Amino acid sequence: MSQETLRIQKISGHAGSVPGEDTQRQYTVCKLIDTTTCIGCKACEVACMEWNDLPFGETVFDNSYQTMPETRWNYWNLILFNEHEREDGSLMWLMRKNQCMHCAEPGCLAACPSDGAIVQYTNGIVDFQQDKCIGCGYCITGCPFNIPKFNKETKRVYKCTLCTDRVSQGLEPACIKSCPTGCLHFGSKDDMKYLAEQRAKQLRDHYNFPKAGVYDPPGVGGTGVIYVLHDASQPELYGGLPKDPRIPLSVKLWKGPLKWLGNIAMVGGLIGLFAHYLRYGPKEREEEAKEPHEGAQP
Amino acid sequence: MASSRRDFLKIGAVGGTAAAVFGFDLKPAFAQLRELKIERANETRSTCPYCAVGCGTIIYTIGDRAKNVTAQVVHVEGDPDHPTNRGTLCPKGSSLQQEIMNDRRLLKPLVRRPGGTEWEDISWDDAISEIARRVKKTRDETFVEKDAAGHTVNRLESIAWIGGCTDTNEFNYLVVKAMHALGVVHLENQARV
Amino acid sequence: MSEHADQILPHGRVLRYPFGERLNHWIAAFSYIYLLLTGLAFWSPWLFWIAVLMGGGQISRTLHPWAGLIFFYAVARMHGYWSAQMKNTEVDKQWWRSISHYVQNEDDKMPPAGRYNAGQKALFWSFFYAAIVLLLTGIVLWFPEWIPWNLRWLRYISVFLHPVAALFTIANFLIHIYMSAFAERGAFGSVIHGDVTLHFAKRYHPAWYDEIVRRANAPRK
Amino acid sequence: MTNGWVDMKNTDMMLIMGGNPAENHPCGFKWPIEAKRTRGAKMISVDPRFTRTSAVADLFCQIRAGTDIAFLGGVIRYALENNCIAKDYLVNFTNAAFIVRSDFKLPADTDGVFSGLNAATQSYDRSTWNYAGAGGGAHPDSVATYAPGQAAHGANPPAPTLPEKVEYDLTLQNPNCVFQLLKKHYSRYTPEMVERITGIPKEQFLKAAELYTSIRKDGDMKKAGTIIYAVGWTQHTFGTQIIRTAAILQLLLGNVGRAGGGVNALRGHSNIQGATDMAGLFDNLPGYLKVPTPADASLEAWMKRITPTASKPASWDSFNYYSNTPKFAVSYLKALYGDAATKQNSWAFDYLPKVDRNYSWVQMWDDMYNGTVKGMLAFGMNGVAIGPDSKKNIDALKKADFLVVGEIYPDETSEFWKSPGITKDEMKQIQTTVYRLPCAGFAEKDGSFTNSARWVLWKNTALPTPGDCRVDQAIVAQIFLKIRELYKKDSGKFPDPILNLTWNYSVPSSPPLAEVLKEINGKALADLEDPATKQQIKAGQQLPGFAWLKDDGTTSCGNWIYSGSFTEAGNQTARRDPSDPSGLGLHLGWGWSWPANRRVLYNRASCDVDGKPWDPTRKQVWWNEGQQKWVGNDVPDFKVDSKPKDHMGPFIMNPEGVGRLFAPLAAFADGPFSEFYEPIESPIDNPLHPQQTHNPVVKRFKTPDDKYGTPKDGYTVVCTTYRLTELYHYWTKNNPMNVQLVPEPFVEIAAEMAQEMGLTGGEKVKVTSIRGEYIAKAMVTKRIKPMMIDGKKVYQIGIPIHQGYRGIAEDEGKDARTLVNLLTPTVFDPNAYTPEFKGFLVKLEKA
Repeated sequence: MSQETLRIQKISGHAGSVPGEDTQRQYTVCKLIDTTTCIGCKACEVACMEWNDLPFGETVFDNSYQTMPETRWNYWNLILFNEHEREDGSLMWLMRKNQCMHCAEPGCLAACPSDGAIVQYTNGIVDFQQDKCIGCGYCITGCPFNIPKFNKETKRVYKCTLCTDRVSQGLEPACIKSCPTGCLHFGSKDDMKYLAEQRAKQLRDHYNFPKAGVYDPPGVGGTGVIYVLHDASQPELYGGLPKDPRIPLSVKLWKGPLKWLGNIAMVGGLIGLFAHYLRYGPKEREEEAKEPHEGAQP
Repeated sequence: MASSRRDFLKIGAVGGTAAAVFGFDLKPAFAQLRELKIERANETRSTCPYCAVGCGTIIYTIGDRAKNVTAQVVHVEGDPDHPTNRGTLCPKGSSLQQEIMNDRRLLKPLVRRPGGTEWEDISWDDAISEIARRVKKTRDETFVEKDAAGHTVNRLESIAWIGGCTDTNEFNYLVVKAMHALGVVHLENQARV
Repeated sequence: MSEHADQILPHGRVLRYPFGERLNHWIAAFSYIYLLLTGLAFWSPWLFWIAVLMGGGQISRTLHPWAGLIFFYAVARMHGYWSAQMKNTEVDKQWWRSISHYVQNEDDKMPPAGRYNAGQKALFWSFFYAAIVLLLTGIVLWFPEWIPWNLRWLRYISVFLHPVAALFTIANFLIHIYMSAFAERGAFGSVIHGDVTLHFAKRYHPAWYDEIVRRANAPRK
Repeated sequence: MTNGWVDMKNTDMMLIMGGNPAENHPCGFKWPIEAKRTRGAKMISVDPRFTRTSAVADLFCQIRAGTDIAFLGGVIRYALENNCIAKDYLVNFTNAAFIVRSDFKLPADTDGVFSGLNAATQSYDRSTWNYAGAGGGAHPDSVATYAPGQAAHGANPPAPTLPEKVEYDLTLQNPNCVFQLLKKHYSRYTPEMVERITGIPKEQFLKAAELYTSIRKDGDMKKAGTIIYAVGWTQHTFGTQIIRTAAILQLLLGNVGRAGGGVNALRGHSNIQGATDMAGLFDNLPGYLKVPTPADASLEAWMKRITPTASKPASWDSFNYYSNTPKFAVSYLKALYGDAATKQNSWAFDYLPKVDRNYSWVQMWDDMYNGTVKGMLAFGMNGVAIGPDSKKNIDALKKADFLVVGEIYPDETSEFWKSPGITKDEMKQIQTTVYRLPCAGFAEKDGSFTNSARWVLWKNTALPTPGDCRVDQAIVAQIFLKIRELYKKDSGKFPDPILNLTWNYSVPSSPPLAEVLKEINGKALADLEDPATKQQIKAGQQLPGFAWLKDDGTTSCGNWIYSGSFTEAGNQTARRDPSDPSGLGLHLGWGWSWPANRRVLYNRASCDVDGKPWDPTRKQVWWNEGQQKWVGNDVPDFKVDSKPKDHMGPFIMNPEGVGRLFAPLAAFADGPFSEFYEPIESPIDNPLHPQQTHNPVVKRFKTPDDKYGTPKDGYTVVCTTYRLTELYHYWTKNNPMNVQLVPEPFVEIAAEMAQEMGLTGGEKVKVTSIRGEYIAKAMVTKRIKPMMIDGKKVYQIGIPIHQGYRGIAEDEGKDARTLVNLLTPTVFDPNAYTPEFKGFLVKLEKA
């Protein structure tokens, strides 16, 4: 277990240095999701549920093949279905597996105040540690992808772990393994990037998708989950995939300038007041206050 | 007073808190990696019972097959060596663990008597013996040895067998063998529909 | 005998805060201090140990909003007690213009303050409005799971405004503590015992003192 | 499948029709995707609605359910017109050059039917469907077809025979040669006609036809295309003929026998391929031997009828592998009856039940409804839910004496007596005794499954059965042994086969399945020697393969095509060598594939006449001049020492040795070529020949439950049924994870239609056919569009089949607890007897 400290490069709400930062050779893992070969079979959904022993949750029919409107605390992996008509009138049925993107610069981790509740391993996995989660939900606000979900009973937040238990034992994540068509692929970020670009090129050159491309948004430092899209210029078509996701500005301001300003103000205020006391002292000396009072006596 | 283990843990917790007061949280502030749930589970190679792709599966059961253990399936995943599915499974295959460990499973023989409105319990011996008697009675009453034209037909038209989609080859063979011996001709299978 | 404000008490003292107001003040104070400590724990990793000290992050997170409700309740009560007395007057404007004298303890050069000087009024209104902001943003932060994705801007605003408002109250709070516990001898006792000496009244709130004295000397009915 | 799942990665072009593999075979579908990714292959999806398969296809055509023959006929016409055919393949490997009797008439000349129709009996006299030639009489027809209804109780008329020496014209110019007839027949399937029938706009159809036939542009043989289908084709009253059309197209394009080619049926269940192989169907014996009829008075008569002799151009050679039929049949009888099967009693031939009428699925329920069938044993088979016309099945069960259900979950069939709508009082009237026996799940028993690619794969037992459950083979064995005991004790009708059946398993009350597989594989009953190789097999040893089978009672074999699956070397189906040196996805060391472990059928056709592969980059088998034999990466599906110059046909199971563009005589009940007919319930008259709308040999049933709707009765909407990938048949409705994925039943409706009805997604809708009604929530979608059919606007809807009245959601009262198959009609294909679940008529209203 002690080895694991060396595998952590970022810790939420943590004062001081991070034990594993820059101490390990880095092997960044990455999921490649090729939406152009996804058939929306939901094998990944079930594999996720089954492997992580996630309990049953009620669902209702919602005029769609989609299991539920969005991921839940006990449903970390959801395929989003969207019907889209192209300009030539042909129909596309876009399916996108939605789960934690494992951002290189995770908004959840930035927003989290609890020491060690969210960590990022050197392999890029962003992992929630529920025993340290205090249930504030700031991660929900910090995430530009609407991923962390709150459990009202335990008052803690849950999301895809990228199967850290499997990956740490040398296995691929459960969703990746299950994927029947191979639209999910797992490996190093560099390799996945290469495969994704190759596929996008094939789609552009050979399959009549001139705008095909790879989704690896730089706004969050790139992600540990990248997509191949038929039309990379319109990621919104795929169930509202943000075109340029970033950590929300207010979270950045809050965790950045405001924090420094506030700290300076608070410390400065304390020092100022103390200095004032030294310089001017109380408004009234003790002896002054003890002088016999004049004036009305009832 | 002997300090129980529980007390010891409490003391530990208090100590931890006390230390934290001074800014030293003794609990390491790093991730507790979840353990692999199949780490010591037993692997059995099987085939998915659903569609005809015939995906290889690995069934993980707890217990090391020691005599004193009743195996429980904790996980099922694809067999990566299998040339067809190469470890993948569809949403049905991925939920096989629940197909096996399912509290809706039928666990005892039941009978519904003529005019009955509820199931009744029946022992295996009684069930098998009753079924065998009924088959014999029906066979003896309706067996056709010769047709109208006088050809030997030796067939039994009054009993039907319908076989399921997940019967093994061997089971199918046994059934066909036994049914042909009885003379059954209404012999059908999911394969037809 | 029931207490009422500005009641002249024996031994040269005057009742500044009846029991209800004192109690309310301390409800506000303790809830605020709890909020401040747990809030600071959430504010900075360097202070997260406070949450551990306060019973752990989970408990702190759970109780913080409830304490917030109590605090807001107390502030609302204060508004009921004191808002009428907190109206800005012409004297207050002069007071602000003379603030540098006040800071240098040259209180004799200050315009005569009433029951509350302009600084106290500012404190009052600061806490009042900040409490409203803290309440509204706090509710959003309390139940993040209830905010649908398309209303996420509510959360974005809240995570920023909540600490801003809190910092604002902290600034006021520091001055308030400093003034009451260190700068003005006797002020602290007023929220414990409720009374102040007439000297204190005259020294810090001359207009109020005049008012009390005038009323005390008025012919009894 | 002629090929295999992994083989699909070798393809250049896929036509996926009558199937939705992305939905129903996701893990197999990885190989079509692989072909797209690694070879740049193209995929065409033709379906009544835009499916999960269509979502990843390169071209989608929305077709009216049941009009596939028109579409494929149109593609055949396009290929012929545009010279996208494999000329050499056609001349040498198919019967294109064979000359057909001059009295044979095509539907174009005979009012929409082939020559020989007897309208009164609704059957064909098929004697004109024959080749011209000399020496007739040598070959009796090998395939009987069983008409529904009661048996004729008479001798079969003498079967017409194929000529021994067939006339032919290698220039393909003779107007009566198969090629010219084919051309003439399909010339009527013009793009305009295709549009009128299928609803696919002409331009769209031409795009599809051009794309698919592009692999054979100007006859270039490098590329291969595959056709992939499933029950969307079979579940029609002309299902077999749709597949025939696909086969004709594939032969025309020279795609059969080739890596990445073939006609590939995707079977929907784990072991219905094996169930068919093992003759779980009334009309077969194991290994596709035809059951004896009453007219087969002796073993010899039966053998003479079902053993073909070669029929071919005189200068060609034909292996005619079915000439070995007697060896298979006698070995099977020896497996069944052991020492009781002797030469004197014709190997216990009389023990076999004789069949001369239809006992298939729909007929069986009709027979139960009419009182013939009194008892039913249903093991893992939910007959009520499966339908068609579930109400008729429920009504039939009410009339039965007893029903034995072996299941692992509560199902609709075992609880037919408390199906929705039956009151307590009505329940008391139902006199059926129902036994429900708890069986074992797949993980609790071993045994082998045969997948769609004919791979026989052994599985192991992972855990014991829970509670009081017993493994299925134990239950059947115990019932059988009990019956045998009763027959031993008191006499009864014809006890001989029961008493003499071999049952020599080490645990008779629960036969170990490995021992059963050994019996299926077969063993030597006497010492044998191969005269050519001098290889010897001692009595009692397992046979290495079916080539060793004998018709003299010295071998026993439960199923000849499985001979080789459990040899002296052990259980071949449990082999786990994943290697694939050729890279063609053959995996000869993984499990075992029938026949003889070959993975692609007819693979001799992957080479030209001289024995050289059409595509040198995908070498399956080839003629090795040095060794003077056929060698290769796959097991050659051919006589290994037959020299190319001997011109032996690659389709060794046909007496002609070649592929049948024209299927002579009784191969099919309804025509030697395929002809488009409308489904029994269709919104329009057949545009090809309005006077002959339906398949002329399809019969309807006559009980009060058998009703058939027409547009005149208000049933104007075409309805089709299908499965979803999230659920498996009527099974996973007991599995919370799967129920969570699809919590409620639904009906897919075109957005335009919903708008007309004032219906929004999620509202309940009632679908009514003349037989019953079904209520579920509406899924309003753009993925189904209204269609113009012969100038008429027609809507299609689709209903997934998975829900019923017992399941998690059903038990919680979350749906209407109705079965989709309350809607479906009781008619079936005249060849395969598969019911028409696809393309019937309904009407819709808000519920």
